[in-house]
Amino acid sequence: MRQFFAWLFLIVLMVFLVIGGFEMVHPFGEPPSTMDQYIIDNTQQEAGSNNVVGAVVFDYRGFDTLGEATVLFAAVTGVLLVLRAGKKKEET
Amino acid sequence: MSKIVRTVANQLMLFVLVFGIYVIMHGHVTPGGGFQGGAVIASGIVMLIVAFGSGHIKNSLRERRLSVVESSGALLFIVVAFAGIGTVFFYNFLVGSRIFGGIPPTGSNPGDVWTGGVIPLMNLGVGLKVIAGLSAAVLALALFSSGEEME
Amino acid sequence: MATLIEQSSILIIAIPLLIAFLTPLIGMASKKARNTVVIVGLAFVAFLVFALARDVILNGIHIYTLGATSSSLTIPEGTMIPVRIILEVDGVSVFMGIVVAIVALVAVVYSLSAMKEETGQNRFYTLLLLLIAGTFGMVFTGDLFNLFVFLEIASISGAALIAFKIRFADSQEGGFKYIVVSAIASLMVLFAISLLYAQYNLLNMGALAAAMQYTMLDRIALVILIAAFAMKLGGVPMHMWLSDTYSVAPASITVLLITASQASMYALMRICFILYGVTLDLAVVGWIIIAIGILSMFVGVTMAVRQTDITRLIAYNCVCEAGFMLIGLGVGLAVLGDRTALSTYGTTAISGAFFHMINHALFEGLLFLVAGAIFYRIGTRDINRMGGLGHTMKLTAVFFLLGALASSGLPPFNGFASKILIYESVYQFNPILTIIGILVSIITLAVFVKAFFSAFTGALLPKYADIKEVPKTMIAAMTIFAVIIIIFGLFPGLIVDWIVRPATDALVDQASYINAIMGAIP
Amino acid sequence: MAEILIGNFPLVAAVVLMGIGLYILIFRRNLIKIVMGITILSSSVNLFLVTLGYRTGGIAPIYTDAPEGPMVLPVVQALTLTNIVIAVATSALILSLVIRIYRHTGSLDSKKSRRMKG
Repeated sequence: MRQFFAWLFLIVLMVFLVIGGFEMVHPFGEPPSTMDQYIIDNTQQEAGSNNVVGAVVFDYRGFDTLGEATVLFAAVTGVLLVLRAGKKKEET
Repeated sequence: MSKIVRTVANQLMLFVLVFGIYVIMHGHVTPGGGFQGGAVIASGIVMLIVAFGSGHIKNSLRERRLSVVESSGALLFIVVAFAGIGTVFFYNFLVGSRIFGGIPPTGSNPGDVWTGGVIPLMNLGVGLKVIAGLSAAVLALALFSSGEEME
Repeated sequence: MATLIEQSSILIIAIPLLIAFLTPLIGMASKKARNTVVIVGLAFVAFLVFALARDVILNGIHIYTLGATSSSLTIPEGTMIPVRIILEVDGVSVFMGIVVAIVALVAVVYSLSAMKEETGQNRFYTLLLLLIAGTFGMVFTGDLFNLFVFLEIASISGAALIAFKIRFADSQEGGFKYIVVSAIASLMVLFAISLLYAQYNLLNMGALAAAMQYTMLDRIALVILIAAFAMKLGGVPMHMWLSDTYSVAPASITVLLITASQASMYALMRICFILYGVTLDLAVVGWIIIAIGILSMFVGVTMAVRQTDITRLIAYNCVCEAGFMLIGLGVGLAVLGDRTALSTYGTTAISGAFFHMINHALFEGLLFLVAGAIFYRIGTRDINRMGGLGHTMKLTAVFFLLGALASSGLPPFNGFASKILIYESVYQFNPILTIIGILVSIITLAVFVKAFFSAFTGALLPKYADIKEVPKTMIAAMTIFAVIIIIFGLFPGLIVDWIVRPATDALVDQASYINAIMGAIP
Repeated sequence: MAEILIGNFPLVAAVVLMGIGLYILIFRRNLIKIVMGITILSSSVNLFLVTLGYRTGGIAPIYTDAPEGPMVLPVVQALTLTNIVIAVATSALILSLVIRIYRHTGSLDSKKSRRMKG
């Protein structure tokens, strides 16, 4: 019974996404681009960088990258924390 | 692993390092950047772990040092971001200055490393962070599953 | 001072991050220096939050454009839309900021002695700071993708901290559940963000709100966002993970996880009220949120009755209390388009929900800290194996009673003040909701009274005869919460006027949120 | 219908990947497979994001020796980069937790290694 409902949920979700997505997302290859076109046009003056993606990553959306670096930092710290050798003997 | 594998891995590591550093430091001119270059070098370290065994690598790459490198990479990144706070946090204050200050001509051009303002510095910081972080994580996982533990 | 306030919204996020990156280096040198840096840094952040709150409440929305030539330059020349990441701090954000700042300070003070015996403390404090920075980032940002990134920071550091006590297998299981749920929820959020980006080529919330057409795709995105954030805040039917994780995490972390959940609730409100606003099919969406709230109340309280583990009992009570806030917000959302209904009872319902949010963080935090203190001394969480603890741990017993009474909504504690606001406003919307709420409160009281009597009263068990009161810093942390609970209970009017009312006004005022970004452009 | 499918092939691929990921998350009990499910789900979102930014005949948004042509949208690529790193971080943390759980319980089946219920 649970399986049946899970399948139903999955299929309904997929149909929903396919219909909603294909009918409504802009035609493939012609995205709306006010923000992106501004960045493409102005990167070289504002950020002095030839690599537009690099300029977006480190200048226009640099704060996201700081967050992303923090996520990696947190995950590595977390891995080392979880896999640390506890001084006390495990007692489970 | 056998001696052949270890020797080849030893030789290859040099090229991996050179390529990784190239990708990191040309992040603002060509495809690439700190994350990508860092991942390249970290995968080189994973190659060494596979070839030599995690116990052997542990002696040369101590967790403490990796932590220091990782923290300093992250600190370099956030300090460069803080340095712009005279104007606004994350302001690209080096564009037009002496350090990485070149402004490339508009449109298609051959590319110049001495451009980008703070972007190369941030790439460097992120690169250091990713190298140390990913190697520390992989090393910890490898050591733990082979029964040894980090310090 | 003026410059400090101008920069404060970014400093509040960046200083915890900076200290977090420094902590491993300082911690290698000296433990004491590390603890001092963490406490002083967080105290400075708390000071900045209060200064910023005062400024925002007096002078209106605070804007900070990252990386632009001037922090107020939201829209660069030559275009009509914001390009860079913008931090937008309004009344709701500073309200949440105050909650996080208080709770973060208390959690760190509590950790100082509770974690003294554990290994891996450097990493513990690093992750603690990252969790705090992630929560601050979530409530201060005005950019959807930035919200996603900070959501991830909070979930990853939270999951690692839940698994902190590696000698118990339960902790790892709790951490695993938390990270799986968070990963799925945040991927759903990202998918919804990409649906919005696909149509409008925007990521800024204010600009998106101005451009919102409420097409079919927007509705799909809204459904996905509501589901994802309801999952993150532990609303029924996605509450399964909550009791498993809250019960196994160290007590100081659980307190912070509550604020992280509330940050998810903040994001839910931000999306419903500001991003979609009156374009929404208000009654339907409002009733969806009310339904999640009612279910949470029922399931939370019935599951709490069955629990014998004290932290699981409190965790289910958390689910139940989250239901109250969701009902208050849902009623506010349902009447958002109707000006008269909004002014007669809609804003009161939202105010009640906000007030309950800060109260919830305080009294649930106090209860979890008490449970952590008991676990610290006797090493078990099973109520049936406790008994007579009130004889030796007098203060802890008092704190538990205080938290329990506040949670059940008895006067004169703060829970009563916020619940009465919710009751009286929701009654005008639909009386049945109020009746359900009062019923649930009574059952909550019964649950806590039972737990209190079996744990703290009765004859002192011989094996606990030499149990002492917990260390001073833990008592200090609990005292801070207790004092704030009593103050809020005695002077609810002041708190509502100072911070709750501005938050409510900011939440229902979509136009000024958009204007702060888009300037004079209509 | 067929034209829509062919014209939007990358979107179809993204939705199929999403279906596979959700299927794994719902029906599989092995902890490692749950990690794989999350990674696949994340890849599907990445694919969707990159697809959104494509312009017909577009070139990579890098001015160094750039050929003629419109540039594809750079912001989605930056978002994808961020999400890739986040996915790596998440899976590293989950895997370390799975290793710990395996040490404690000796099983990777989520039903057998599960201790807390209700």
